[in-house]
Amino acid sequence: MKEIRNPKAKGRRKSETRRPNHPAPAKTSFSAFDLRPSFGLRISALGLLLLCAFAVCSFAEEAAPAAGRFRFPPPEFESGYKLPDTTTPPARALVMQYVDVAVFLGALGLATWLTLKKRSRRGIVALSVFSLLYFGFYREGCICAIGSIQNVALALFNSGYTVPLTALIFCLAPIVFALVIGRAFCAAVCPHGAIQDLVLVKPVNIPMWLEHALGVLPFVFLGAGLLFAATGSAFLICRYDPFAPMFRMTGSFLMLSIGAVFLIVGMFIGRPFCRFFCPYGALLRVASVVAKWRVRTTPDYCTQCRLCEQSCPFGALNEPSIPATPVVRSDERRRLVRLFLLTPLLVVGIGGVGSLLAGPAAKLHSTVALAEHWLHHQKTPPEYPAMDPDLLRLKRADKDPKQLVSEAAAMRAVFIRNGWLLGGWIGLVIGAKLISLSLRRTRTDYEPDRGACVGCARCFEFCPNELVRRGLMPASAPAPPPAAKT
Amino acid sequence: MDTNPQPNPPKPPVSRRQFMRDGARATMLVGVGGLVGLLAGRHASNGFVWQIDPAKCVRCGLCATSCVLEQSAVKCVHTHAICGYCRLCTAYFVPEPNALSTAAENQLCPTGAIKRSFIEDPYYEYTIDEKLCIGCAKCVEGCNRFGNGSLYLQVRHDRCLNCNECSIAKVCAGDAFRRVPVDHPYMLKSTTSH
Amino acid sequence: MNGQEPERDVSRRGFLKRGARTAGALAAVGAGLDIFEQLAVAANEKNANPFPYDTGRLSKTDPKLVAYEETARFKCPRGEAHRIACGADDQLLIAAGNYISILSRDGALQSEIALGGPAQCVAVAKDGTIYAGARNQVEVFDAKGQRKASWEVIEKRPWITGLAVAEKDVFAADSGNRVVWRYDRDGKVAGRIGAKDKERNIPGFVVPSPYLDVALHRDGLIRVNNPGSHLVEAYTFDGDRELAWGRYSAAIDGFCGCCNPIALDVLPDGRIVTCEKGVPRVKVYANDGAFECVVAGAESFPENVKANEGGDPLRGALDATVNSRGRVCILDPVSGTVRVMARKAEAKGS
Amino acid sequence: MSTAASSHFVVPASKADPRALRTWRTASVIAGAFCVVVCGAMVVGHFRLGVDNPLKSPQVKALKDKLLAAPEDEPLKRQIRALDLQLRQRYFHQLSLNDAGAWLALAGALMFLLAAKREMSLRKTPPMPMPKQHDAARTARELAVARGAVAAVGALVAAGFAIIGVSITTSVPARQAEVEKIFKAGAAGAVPVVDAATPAEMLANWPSFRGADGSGFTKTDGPPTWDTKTGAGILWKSPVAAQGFNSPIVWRNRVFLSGGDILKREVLCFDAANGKLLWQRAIENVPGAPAKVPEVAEQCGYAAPTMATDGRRVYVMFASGELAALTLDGQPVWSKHFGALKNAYGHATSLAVWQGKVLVQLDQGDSPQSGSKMYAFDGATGKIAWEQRRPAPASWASPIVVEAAGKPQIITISVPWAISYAANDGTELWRAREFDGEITPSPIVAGGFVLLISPSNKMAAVKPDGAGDVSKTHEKWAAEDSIPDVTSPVSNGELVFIANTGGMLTCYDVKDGKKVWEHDLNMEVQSSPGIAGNKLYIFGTKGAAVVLEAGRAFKQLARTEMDDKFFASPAFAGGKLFMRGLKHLYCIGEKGAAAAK
Repeated sequence: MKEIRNPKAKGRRKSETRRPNHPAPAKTSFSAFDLRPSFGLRISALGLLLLCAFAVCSFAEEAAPAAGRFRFPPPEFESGYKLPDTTTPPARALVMQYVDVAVFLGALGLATWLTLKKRSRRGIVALSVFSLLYFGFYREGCICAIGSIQNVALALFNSGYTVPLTALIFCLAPIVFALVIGRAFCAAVCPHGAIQDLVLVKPVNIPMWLEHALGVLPFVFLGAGLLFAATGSAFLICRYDPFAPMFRMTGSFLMLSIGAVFLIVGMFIGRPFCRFFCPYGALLRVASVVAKWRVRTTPDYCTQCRLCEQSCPFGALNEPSIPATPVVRSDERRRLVRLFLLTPLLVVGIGGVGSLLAGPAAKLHSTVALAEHWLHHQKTPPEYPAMDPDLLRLKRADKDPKQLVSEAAAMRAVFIRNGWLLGGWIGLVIGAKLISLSLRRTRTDYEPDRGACVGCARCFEFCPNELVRRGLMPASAPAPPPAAKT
Repeated sequence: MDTNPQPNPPKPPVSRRQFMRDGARATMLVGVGGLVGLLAGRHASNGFVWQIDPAKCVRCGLCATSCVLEQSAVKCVHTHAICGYCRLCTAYFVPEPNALSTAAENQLCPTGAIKRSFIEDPYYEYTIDEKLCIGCAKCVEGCNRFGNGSLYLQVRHDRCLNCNECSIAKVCAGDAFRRVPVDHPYMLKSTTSH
Repeated sequence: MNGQEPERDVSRRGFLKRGARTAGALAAVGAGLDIFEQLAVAANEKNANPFPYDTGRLSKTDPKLVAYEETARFKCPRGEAHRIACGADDQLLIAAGNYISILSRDGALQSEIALGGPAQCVAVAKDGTIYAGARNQVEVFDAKGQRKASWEVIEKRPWITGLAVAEKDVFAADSGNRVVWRYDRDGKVAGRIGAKDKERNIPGFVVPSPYLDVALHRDGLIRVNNPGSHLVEAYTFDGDRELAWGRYSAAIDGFCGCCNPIALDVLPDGRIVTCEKGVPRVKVYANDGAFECVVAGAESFPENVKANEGGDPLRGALDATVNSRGRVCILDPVSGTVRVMARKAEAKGS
Repeated sequence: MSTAASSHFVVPASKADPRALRTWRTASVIAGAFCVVVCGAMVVGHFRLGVDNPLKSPQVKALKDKLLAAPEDEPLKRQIRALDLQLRQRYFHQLSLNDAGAWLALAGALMFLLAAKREMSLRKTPPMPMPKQHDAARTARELAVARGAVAAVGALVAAGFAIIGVSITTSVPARQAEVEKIFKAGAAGAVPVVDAATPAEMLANWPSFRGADGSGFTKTDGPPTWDTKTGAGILWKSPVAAQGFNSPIVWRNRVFLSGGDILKREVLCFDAANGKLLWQRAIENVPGAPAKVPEVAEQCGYAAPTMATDGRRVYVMFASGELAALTLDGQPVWSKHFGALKNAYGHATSLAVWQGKVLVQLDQGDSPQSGSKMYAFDGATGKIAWEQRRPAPASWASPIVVEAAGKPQIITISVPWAISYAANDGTELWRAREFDGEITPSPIVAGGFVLLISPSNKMAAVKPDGAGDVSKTHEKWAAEDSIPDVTSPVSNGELVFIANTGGMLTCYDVKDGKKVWEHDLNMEVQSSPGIAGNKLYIFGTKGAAVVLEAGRAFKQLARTEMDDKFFASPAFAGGKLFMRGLKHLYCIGEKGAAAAK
């Protein structure tokens, strides 16, 4: 099966120089190990040829300088040998991007309908499986709405970058939906949410304080991700996406293991990534707080049976509020005023600490990293021949070090500003969280939290009134709501 | 539901909270609208894919190890039109070959992905078996150092996942990766370009 | 029913504990392994090229073999230099960019002749006539730089890369057509030397890249490099192949890489100076091809070793010319310099 | 499940079929174990490949090195071949294992999930929650703990930032000033090679408006006299088809000038020896050019700025906003467009060059805040080498580049500041405030002073060795008589001559600004005078040409009326004088002198 690279094995001996070799037997034996079957993508020879010619022509047009430099021609062959063309397997067709967008918008609409109108958990599960297969395993988690916010941020701050249409729509459509009807995207369109929702086997409640404390992290991640993207340094959100490597079924060991840990934890704790890390979830959470329509567990009145509260694996069901005594109320008011006063201090304070981060954070930017590298090696001139990536990089820096360093310095100044922004943002989030934990809300029913509810439709199946509506339970069965007695 | 003994409580007039919510929603919608307006000029209906500019590639070898794919999406390609068809191909043979034969000790490619076949005296053709190529650029270095540079690296789009952030581009020593339009996804060398 | 409850409870708890333990263990193992891997990688190959093309051995020359040393170095006035030639009074003529730059023997720019296209090579006759090779023609200028004539090559893919002038003849090495053209001084083609011809026992030039060069030897023959065959060949003016020597070897006495030597010139005593690319080195061979000494090894051209960053390997190859005092003037287009090399003893004397 | 929750619920016992339950549980355990085994195998494989990659095998390398030492060793070769085969097989085998492993793990995980979910659903019985005991105090306590936790996370994040920020430092400076310091310290890398003529060559030619240093002065003696009628002394004259007020520049044997109107803007090159038009090249297809050519006021026209050359390329600018570089043979190198320029009379400031950089003083608008800039473009590429904002409205004087106070300076005048920039990087060296009106006379350097003219008002001599605002400290003298409003002064280093529009020629001593003499020439002068050796040349708008001795007493050497109108300034090169009239380009000199050259 495998051929030893040995000339003698083929009976070829000396005087290679005089006597032509027989064409070496094709060494295709390893094709048995070919990893990514090409799926028979070769269309037709003609198509490929045309494409080749087209690519060559167009690049010749673009790359050839005005002077018209010609390359040295190959020898003329007497044997009638024809030069083979360079194959160019095409990239994914442009049309497919519109298909993606259409499927995406369709799935969003369907998810909306399923949560708000049809109120079907079964439908949501089916759509989740579809989204997981399409956006997850087929599209390999890229492009996803979560990452697309970085493309938009980069386009906003870098006029040289054009944001692909797909990224723009993937980024904005779920936000618009969230503003109108809540997190339909999280419910069943996002492959990241879908995979976590589907692996949930045995939900465990986590204490409220932990839920709220960890709930700060997505906002930190969001702020950091956007600022690094806007400066063109790195797409952190993509780099530390735990599920994309799983969808691709290959990737760095670290990210694959982190993804596995998320899934294993997700068997017990509902959607750990969505709730405690996802930056896009943070954005949608804010948007859905002000949504026009919302998911309601009961289609009618609340029997206060608490079945829904128990059914929600994400701790997203709020219980009715307890009327407070005047003493308590005035205490709460005072606390609220204090927190309102504290928030600007938090913004400035954490902002200041954030600006300290500018130095290390700037290192993620390629220009700064190169300048740093150059400054570090300033005393030692590059060795020749430069072979190592580091030395080759240094050679690139050596072309115009002054410009490089001054660009890097400018970038570092940007990062100082960004450090303030990031810290300020975190301060703001902490302040807002504290305030929201001190606000008194008047609620008479058990109802899903506007921000936290991802619309998974689990609670519907538990609500007695919903069962009545669907005719699964006799109408007389649910008792009128028991008076809440203290 | 008609049998519900308790009538629904009458809807309260728009509360302060509701008003704030409507206001915030309107603001955010306007914000999103503004964002669309701002980016309308900056979006590209055309998609983009990653590609290596062969003029900037410095053959640092990181393409082979930095791709998210286990076997890199970057492969060596060959523009035969600028190949010298050398008998002693420095992309095929190690710098100091023992003999000009196809024996393992003479071959440069770690995976044996280059095929050498005789055409006519004194010319030999070299082709890349992409299934075996790992994109290590050893041959590219050999060809550029001594020869015409007809071998060079390209991102192969039948393999590339087109990640939002290319992990090779992040480490590329020559800063050679760039986004190119989907309908011109390759930067091939040709007889007229350089 | 009642009896089952504790068992169920235990199993559930057991399940949770198992799960949590597995997750924790996996996470720990994963993180540990990753750190271990990174450490291992960091220790073994500190950001090294994982697949280096190793020519380290070739980039060092045995200092005992180096018989020349640098006596002067000056800047080449223009970029994209190709060939250098030596004129009367040891003037240096450099074909670079679209120009022939004429430098005095100490490197001061004296004048420049503009060509229509990129200048590939240059040669000077004893009477001062300057012959400049553009890609598909030989342009003739008088000593003052006035254009006298332009000889177009009629064959279909000309690429003139080397020129030599004899008393009555001009030889133009045409890499594109793999021949050396013999012109008379009026531009009439008088011969086509070196084309593959079985009857005359001429194997033909193998020219993978445009570096065919020609030089006039005092024995009355021309010397032409045959880079793809790693040979230096001698032809009569009539095109008879008289002599060929050279062999492939990465070692110092041979010609390295796919196609070397790429340039040659003749010392006053008849020995031959050759230039190589890839491992940039300039060496001297006896008339019969015996290796004599090194003029400059790879370590003298640090920038040239990995030069082709612009993606065009057809730039940057060395060329050398010999002046009347036997000094070898090496043109390194990558660093844009001309180095004047003298034999070590002479250099000390001067 | 937390104990708190279970205390609220009464969970009835499971009614599931124990056999089905057991089946699913077994299935899930098996599937889970399978997953763990597969993943474990993949992890092991991954690390084997990562740490001990067969393609990077040190054994093969060692063996190959051995072969280099012993090239004839056949067993060694066989050994290499066998090892090579084995390693490649191992590599590809591992890859295919990983691929298969991923699918197996996926399938196993799927099985496990289905079984585990099924097991759970079989166990699940409808919960029967009890009505919740509302406990306001407990809720308040929980909220308080939550607030504490959020605050703690905030504190942790801030602490993390602080630790990272303090412990990881970067050597990249945060301010441009520090960048300067790094590069001033001399630790910087190689000085970039300048592809440009040497200063000596520049001085020998006439590369820009009023010569290399913008002084209008050359040491080589000029032609003594010429006769318009007989043509004696006029070596050649060539018609200039293109209109423009710019002055000719000279490089070796070529004379360049530009001209243009709204239809076409072009560069003309003449043979300095015989006046033959060598080439003529229109500046077209300029990137960034507006769709319509910007209109320019007639006062200055399209081609008032004089060209410049660094001996490698010629540079041209037009009032309509184009800046272009051509080779000396007229091949376009690069071009760019500044857009329509805000200038009431039309942009007229000439270009300057220094070490391969083109210097463009682009003053425009009505106020000092209207976006005026000083640019230096890399001559070879057209890339901006540096740029500086200028607090200046539109002006018409040209910048000069001189070596003064030990460093190359670019000296510019506008309202209200005269500003000097370091030629290498554009940092401001000093500025002086005293200028008002429509600044048109350009500065010159003479006798260690920069002579700066405020039109029709005063001429000030400023020492160019200050820093910051030097208005009060470095002005040594000022003269106020017969100050021109258009033409620039000229000096031989000892005396400075100014000619105002009315034709009053005044001579001052450079040392102290004392008036030496004055004389009314009876002609309208808009062309700046020039000095070659000891001769002073003045050309009038009506065609008068006067040659004087550049000395302490007025002495007219020649005067001739030419059939032309002169607005440009004379250029001197190789003992010849080149003068552009509205109709012709003249070369004036002695035939013998030219031949001797």
